[in-house]
Amino acid sequence: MIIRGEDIIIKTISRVLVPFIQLYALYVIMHGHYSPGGGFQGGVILGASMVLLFITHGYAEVNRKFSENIAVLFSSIGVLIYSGIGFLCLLLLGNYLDYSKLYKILSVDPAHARSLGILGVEIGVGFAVMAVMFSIFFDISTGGVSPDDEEEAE
Amino acid sequence: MMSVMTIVSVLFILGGLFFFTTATIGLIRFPDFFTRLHATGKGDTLAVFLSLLGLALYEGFSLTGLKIVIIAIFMFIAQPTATHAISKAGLRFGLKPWMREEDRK
Amino acid sequence: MNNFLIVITLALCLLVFVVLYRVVFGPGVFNRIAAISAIGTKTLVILIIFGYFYNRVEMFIDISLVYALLNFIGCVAAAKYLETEG
Amino acid sequence: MEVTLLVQAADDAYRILENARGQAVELLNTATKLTSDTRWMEEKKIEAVLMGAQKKKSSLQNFVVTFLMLFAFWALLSGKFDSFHLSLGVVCSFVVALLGHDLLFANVRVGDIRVIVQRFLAYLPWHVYQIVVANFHVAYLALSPKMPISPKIMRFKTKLESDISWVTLANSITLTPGTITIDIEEGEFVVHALSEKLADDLNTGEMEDRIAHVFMEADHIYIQDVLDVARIFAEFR
Repeated sequence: MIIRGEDIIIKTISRVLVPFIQLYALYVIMHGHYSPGGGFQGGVILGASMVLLFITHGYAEVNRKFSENIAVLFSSIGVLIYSGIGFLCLLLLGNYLDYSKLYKILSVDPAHARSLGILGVEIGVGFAVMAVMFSIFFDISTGGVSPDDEEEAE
Repeated sequence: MMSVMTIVSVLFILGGLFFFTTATIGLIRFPDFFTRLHATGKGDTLAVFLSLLGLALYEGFSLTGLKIVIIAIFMFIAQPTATHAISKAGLRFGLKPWMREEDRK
Repeated sequence: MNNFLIVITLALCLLVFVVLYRVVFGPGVFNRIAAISAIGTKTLVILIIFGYFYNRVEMFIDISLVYALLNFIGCVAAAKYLETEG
Repeated sequence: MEVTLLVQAADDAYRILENARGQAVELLNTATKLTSDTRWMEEKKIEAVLMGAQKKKSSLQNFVVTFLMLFAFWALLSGKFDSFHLSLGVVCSFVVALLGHDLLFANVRVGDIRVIVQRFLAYLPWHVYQIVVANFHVAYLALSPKMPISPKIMRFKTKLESDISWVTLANSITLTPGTITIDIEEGEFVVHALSEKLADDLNTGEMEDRIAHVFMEADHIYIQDVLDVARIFAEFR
């Protein structure tokens, strides 16, 4: 039902737009090797969609979907994917992030392996950027103390 | 030799440029914040819509043209909402709307 | 057609400079936000026209859509911030 | 003697009539109260039934519909229809739908979605016409040297019910000549109009009626309107 007196217009519009923005961000990440963009830009858009959800629906709604702990976890996972692919290339007797060496374990030709490696790195970068951007916004807007902690302290 | 489609798209883009110009003049000339929002909120919406539609027609009926139409629809939804958001913040902030002298009494 | 698009781009750039007057001298922060939002809408049209110059329209459309998204989100975020602070 | 009897009889008759009228009024009052009570209860019951039904099927259905819409959007964006990119699209739409299936369809109203889409498409031409008129109006005001405006702020209550129709109304007001929606305070639209005449145009409620028609909100028939009790009371008094 309509809650009278709340800013219902911005809320409804952002509610409808956020899933499409998130899908667009994933599109930018996944097609990074054909079109402009890539991990960083897509991560920024994904983070921006989360920020939009935060400023329109408030802390509780976002915390239910994507809490700060998960954001920290995601930023670590993103860096792990990136550096993991890099070290995998080192183990396969190439340089750091020398994707074409990945063909030895992927059973495809080197050019295709390079494309897949770039895709993996971009997914990692996207996750890391999104999570870090979101947690920076989180910290700024809540003053570094999440409302849950305050409730527990009381 | 220009095709009919090109001429139509040129007309659309010129229309978009005209409304961009009037919106800009309105933004400069109008007396206060709320009246300026009238100019940007309405003018820019139709101007962007017309110019993007013209560019999409010039591109032809392909996936790229459809993507341009998606941007146009997005602007169509987002621009009034952004206008509403700023004007609401201005009103809550305490900006007083400009009135004519005779209306103030 | 290319010459026509160049003329349109130049005209839009001129309009951006005119709007820049509001950004620099506009009394109060709200006028500035409204003017910046207006600049964003003009920029996204200019970006797509650039795509025709470089024959890479589909690439510039992606950039332009991102520009539109961030323009909208930035506008709403600034409005919300000023609403709570004021 | 006879006169007093007559007067007494008239008095009695009057008292009896008065009594009867009092009783009748009381009866009718109870009747109206009952009708309003039953109406309230019926509404509650229908609402509960609808809520229950919605909760049961909504979660999965919303998820599926969101997923399909997002996947169509992905196909439009991507433009590459080989199996690798399509499977990427399936994974991405699945993740986004999982996160946001309660966002897209948060407050669904009951109504035939096909009819709503049809009526919305029929509403668009009028709206586009209004937008064009609005833009020429702004162009005229911006270019005219004297700038004939006398802005005022007006408030009005709306009869619309669902939030999507409120949003449509607010955005339509912003795009039509000379008016922008500034705020919604306690169910009241606060509208900034450029002149008195434009505000009056809005007050006629034509746009509201059209939007109510689009979102099927004009189709309600309340019991109160059919059973017009007030007129019967007026007859009695």
